[in-house]
Amino acid sequence: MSIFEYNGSALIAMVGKNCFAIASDRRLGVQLQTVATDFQRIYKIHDKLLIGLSGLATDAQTLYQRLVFRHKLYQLREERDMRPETFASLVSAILYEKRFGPYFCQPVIAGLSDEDKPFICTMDSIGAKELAKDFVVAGTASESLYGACEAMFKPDMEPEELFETVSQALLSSVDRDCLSGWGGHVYVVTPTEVKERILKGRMD
Amino acid sequence: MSKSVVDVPPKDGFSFDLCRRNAMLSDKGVKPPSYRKTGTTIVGLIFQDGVILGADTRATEGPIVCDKNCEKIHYMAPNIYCCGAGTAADTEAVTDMVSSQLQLHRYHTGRESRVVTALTLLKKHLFNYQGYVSAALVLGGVDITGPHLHTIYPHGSTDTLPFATMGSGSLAAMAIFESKYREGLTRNEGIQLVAEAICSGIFNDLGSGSNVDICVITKGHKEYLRNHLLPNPRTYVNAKGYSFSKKTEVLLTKITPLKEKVEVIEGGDAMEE
Amino acid sequence: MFRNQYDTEVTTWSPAGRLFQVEYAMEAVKQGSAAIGLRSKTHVVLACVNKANSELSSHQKKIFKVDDHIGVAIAGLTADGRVLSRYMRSECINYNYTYESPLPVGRLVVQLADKAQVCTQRSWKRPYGVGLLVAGLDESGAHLYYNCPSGNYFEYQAFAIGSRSQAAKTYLERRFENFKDSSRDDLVKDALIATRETLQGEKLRSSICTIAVVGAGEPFHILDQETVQQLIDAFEIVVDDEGPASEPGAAADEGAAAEEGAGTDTGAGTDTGAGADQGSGAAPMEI
Amino acid sequence: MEKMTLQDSNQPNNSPLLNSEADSQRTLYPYVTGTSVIALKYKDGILMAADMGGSYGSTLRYKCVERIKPIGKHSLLGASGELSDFQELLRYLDELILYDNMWDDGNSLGPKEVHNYLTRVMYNRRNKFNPLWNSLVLGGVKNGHKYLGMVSMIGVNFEDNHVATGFGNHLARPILRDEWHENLSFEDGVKLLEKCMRVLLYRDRSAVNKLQIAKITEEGFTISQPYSLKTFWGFSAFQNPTVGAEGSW
Amino acid sequence: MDPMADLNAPHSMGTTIIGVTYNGGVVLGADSRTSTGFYVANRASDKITELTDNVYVCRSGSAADSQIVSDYVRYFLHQHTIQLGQPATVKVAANLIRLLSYNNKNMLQTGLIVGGWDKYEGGKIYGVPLGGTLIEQPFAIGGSGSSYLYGFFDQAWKEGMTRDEAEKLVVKAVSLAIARDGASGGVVRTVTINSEGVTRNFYPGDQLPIWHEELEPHNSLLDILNSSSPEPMNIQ
Amino acid sequence: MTKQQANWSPYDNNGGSCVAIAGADYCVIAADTRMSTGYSILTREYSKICKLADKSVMASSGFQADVKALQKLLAARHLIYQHQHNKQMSCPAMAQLLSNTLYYKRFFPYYSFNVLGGLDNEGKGCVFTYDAVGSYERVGYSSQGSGSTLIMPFLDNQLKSPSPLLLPAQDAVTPLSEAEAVDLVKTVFASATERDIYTGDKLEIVILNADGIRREYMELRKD
Repeated sequence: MSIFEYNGSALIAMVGKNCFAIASDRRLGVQLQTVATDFQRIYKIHDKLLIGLSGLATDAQTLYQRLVFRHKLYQLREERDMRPETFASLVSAILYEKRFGPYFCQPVIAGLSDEDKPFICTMDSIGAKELAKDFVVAGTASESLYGACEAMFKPDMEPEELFETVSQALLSSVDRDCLSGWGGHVYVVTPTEVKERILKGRMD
Repeated sequence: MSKSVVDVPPKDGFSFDLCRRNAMLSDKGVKPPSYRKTGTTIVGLIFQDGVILGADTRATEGPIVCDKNCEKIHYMAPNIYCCGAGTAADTEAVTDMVSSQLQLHRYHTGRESRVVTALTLLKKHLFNYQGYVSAALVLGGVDITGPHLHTIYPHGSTDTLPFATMGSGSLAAMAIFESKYREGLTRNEGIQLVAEAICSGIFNDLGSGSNVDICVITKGHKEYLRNHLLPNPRTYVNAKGYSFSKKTEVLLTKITPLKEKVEVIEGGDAMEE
Repeated sequence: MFRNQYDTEVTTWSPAGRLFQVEYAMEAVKQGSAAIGLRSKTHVVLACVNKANSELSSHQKKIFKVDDHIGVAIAGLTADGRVLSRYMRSECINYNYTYESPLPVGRLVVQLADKAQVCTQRSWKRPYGVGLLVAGLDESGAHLYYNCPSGNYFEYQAFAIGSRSQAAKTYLERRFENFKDSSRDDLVKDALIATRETLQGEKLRSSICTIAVVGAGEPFHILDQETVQQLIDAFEIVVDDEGPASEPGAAADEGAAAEEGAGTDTGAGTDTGAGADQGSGAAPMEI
Repeated sequence: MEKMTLQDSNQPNNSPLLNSEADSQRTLYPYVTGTSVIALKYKDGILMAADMGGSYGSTLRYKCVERIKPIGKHSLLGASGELSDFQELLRYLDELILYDNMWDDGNSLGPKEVHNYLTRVMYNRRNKFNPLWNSLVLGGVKNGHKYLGMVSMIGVNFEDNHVATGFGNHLARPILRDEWHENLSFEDGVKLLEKCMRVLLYRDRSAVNKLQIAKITEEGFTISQPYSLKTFWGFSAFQNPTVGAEGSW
Repeated sequence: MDPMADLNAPHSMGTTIIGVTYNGGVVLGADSRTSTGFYVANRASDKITELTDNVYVCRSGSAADSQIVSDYVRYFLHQHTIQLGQPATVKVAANLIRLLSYNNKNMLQTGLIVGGWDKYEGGKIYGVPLGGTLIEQPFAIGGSGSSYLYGFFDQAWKEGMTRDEAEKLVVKAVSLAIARDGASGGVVRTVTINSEGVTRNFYPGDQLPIWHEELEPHNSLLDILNSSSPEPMNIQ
Repeated sequence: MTKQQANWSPYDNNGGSCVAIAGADYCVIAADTRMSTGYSILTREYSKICKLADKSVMASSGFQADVKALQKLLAARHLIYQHQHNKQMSCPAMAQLLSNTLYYKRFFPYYSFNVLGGLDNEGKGCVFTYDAVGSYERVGYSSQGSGSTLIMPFLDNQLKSPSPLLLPAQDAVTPLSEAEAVDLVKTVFASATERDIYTGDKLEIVILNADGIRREYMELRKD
């Protein structure tokens, strides 16, 4: 077993027209046993920047705390929010610092930059950034998510269509992954609002 | 809580505080994670006025392509670029690190960086980590002493060659170089040959794929041809697109308008005034 | 045939150098209803007469597909024939498994003959009581072989075995020279006529005969009854019309056939000889 | 319920079944080995090239080993890997061909049949955990059909317009995929093979500069005399690599 | 069987390196093949490295280790030269190499041959094999190819050769090793050091002597076919 | 002398993906034609699809030598069946035979991942999906091989079949028309090829319906 499979997770971020969506499943497991069914994997850094952390939940939470801390320091010093690109570099640096003893955690970062351009990014557990223009995925269901997104993604989707696509991709993928599931948690962020929705999915 | 845990940016080097825990986990039979690799074909050659570097754009994680269009030709200095193969994070970090050192060095000396300097910095770092930082690099650039092309292996050994290849597609690319390279290529011939070698890696090595990136460096000038060739378009897109037969069921919706936030800030400003 | 003191053991020789048990086995072939085979360069046709044991029973199957390129028609003990054809099938399957190509007909025939021969040399065994006409196609062309219980095998241009096969043989001997270049349909027609010869006046109907064809581009298959009946109907009319007129010509053919018989049949000169011998009633064991 | 996926068979040695190395007869690792064989279809038939080296570890111990052999009238066999196993295989094939000829009935085993036979032999030996340590290339022409196939040590087999074993798969096939076409003349075919062999000579540590090229057509096969290829070392950067940057390598 | 299996192996120089003294100096020789596993990563590498103007070193073993050792030694020697105001002696160079090799013997996989000329002792060759033993020798051979050469050197080496003889001996020896050792190959490089300075020589792979079972190279089989009898290929 | 080559494994993974979709009166079976080992391509034109009987077609990925042996064994068994029964084996019968054949090698399995598609006795499409040791199930659609995890979710999404636990039992066949099914297959393969390095080169589609058998090809990415 890989340590990434200990808790199970599925994360996805997708770009639409001037908006983006980020979604995760809600299961927290200890291997095949389900422990929680409303687990939060997506965290808010600031209003237009969200980060999803897949992998070992304990590392994810620790990492999140460190990131929040660093972001707050930045806010104090700079009196502004971090740009998503900057934040991605920060996450990458923090992860690479532990190159030989990594956090077992693969982040997905999604945000709107100053000009309301969507930005999504994922990296592996040691901080190799992957900047994509369409979608990024992570977690135990990542292969399924890749397949689903490749088939479903269309460029320049409106928020509602984007929501539907992300939700369908997420739900059909976690159904083929026994370590993630129990519905989904979707954030759609447009320049004007954040829409957070909880999806109903299979409960097994 | 010790102060080093909630840290300010680290001074330098790696942090090893999770190593013991992770070692314990792997003793218990938990497999260590695999990292994102750039399976990769990277090449470089020297032509009559300088150096041409080339790379494919696929990044893989095991058998899965995780990035179809990544950048593998890294900036080192205005006159020096470096292609990286191996663990993506390592190539990224090591080139970033050295390029900032070179920048500082340029500020310090006010002179153009030399390729050997970059080479020495890179090999020193890699040798220090005895191959554990797994970056295989092709370093090319033009400096005061002329064009230079080097390969650097993860263990820190280096070679100087007129044409070089690295990565999992290095054999496929080398086959092209060995049968077609000659001295004194013109710029166009050079680009053509590099593209051919990269394509050979793309089409014959499963670890390499997607597009061809090329970087041409000549005396006092460089040209980064991002996605010089796009030989692998998607072969089929459904004309109609797919609809979803069943809509997703939403249990709960929460909407946070962002306008308010802006107002709050404005309010704050007002108060200050 | 008569009973004597030398015919109780298959391994006992008679002073005249004969193995009576084996000859008896070949008698069994003659008891069986007739089977006929004839070939052109590209096709082989097998035909047989179906004879039911009783009014109440159906007839036994006498033509077996061995592989896409090989089939057999049997006369004699059908049970033995069945066993042997199963053996041939498995040989073909095995060969195909190893080489992904069809087993050459000649080789299968030799293997089959070797198998039959073993039974003529073991005191505890009984020779197979069945004669097989093996029709097949391989890279050297179309082939028709006759395997008999003694372990002998012969290649033929055309041949008939079983009861009242003499009449068919006479017909075939008269016509065989044309076969080499005849078309598939003519070959089938000749097979039907030859079959009719063995019926001795009984009317040829699809219900009492089976026809099978193998040839270039045509895997071995048994023609269904309807097709056969149509063919019969077609040529019965023609023959009725032409019958008397063609008779003299046919007689002339016969003469020519008798003269050239031994010489012309390419690659099977001796075989024709043997066929002739058998026709004259001698034991075909001399070869 | 759990489905068998066998995805972890990369580590088959965990199973006691697969770990019985006590039996001493089998080739556990190769001793005297030959390196790549390359072959391609050309206009009239098949061309095959192999060098004549027999390596013993990293020693180039033998330089006169013929690794291309005719099999029957229609086929050529090239082998890389353990040479003793190749010789054993040739013995099987000799017997097979002799037996085939003995029928004298106008039928003969063509390249396809021999290739299939080899596949069965290799696969059966791997099933017994006693592999023949070879990669084989089989080419031939029969009845106007050109045939070119490959079998690996564990029985993986396929046909293609050009094949290469060992290092050839990495170094020669990229060139072949680029430059091969249906209507190669004999001259172009030989030149293409030589181009590949030269690259192998530069880049494969166990290659030896002494090779043979064999051809087989409808008319029969010919195997060339052993010969050597000219190599090029004249790049000025080869003469003095560190010029202009002393201290680099 | 997969030749790619160890492409990620540390990149090492299965090598042939030779150092020989003659009556006025020393000749160093080496092949030019660097391999990773069975792949030749560099077919024209330079394994004879300058330490100072009058001292060179031949490297074998792990490429990274030997490079780092010679880098450090060159650096030390440069300092040493500046401090002393005169060229370092061969002995000093050899000793520095010994020092590094010995003190890091568990980390380093490299065997080196130091050769050079100084005004005190003339031409000298020192061998520093794995582990860091320092041995002064009239001639030294090293690398994987050296096992094919012991007998040859026992037979062919003689005291007090001329420069030409020494150079010929080195080229012959390296080419012999190239012929038999799969880990050695490519070109032969020699460096001659004596009181007059340093001469580098380059013998390309296609101009080396032809040994047992080797043949005169041709451009193509087609040339042979065209030049010889009308019979196209000798039919067997 | 290096001993590293001694690590001999009786298995290899030659990659590739297979998909089968059953419809009311058709069945679509598809696979790519790439055969690879490790990071190198052995050939770009190797058909993974094998016609076992008139109305059953198997697509297999995994270890090619095992797949080939399995195909040959089934072909031989089917010949014997034909000799004995004088008819073609039906697809469900072939499915059971395949399962038995795989389970027979339970402790030295065929490293092959199969989908069997065909038409059943009523002319309805049927798909059977297997694991390497013979556990099998009749489904409406399935995918196997290196890209199966990428393909399956989208098939689920588009073709979701009724739960097998429902009573009365419902047909697993998909509601799509034949042309739509072929189109879907092309889409999923184009998608899988984008992300799975072992899938690519060419897509071979076999369509079985009342009229017989038809083949189609489509180019895929070659990198």
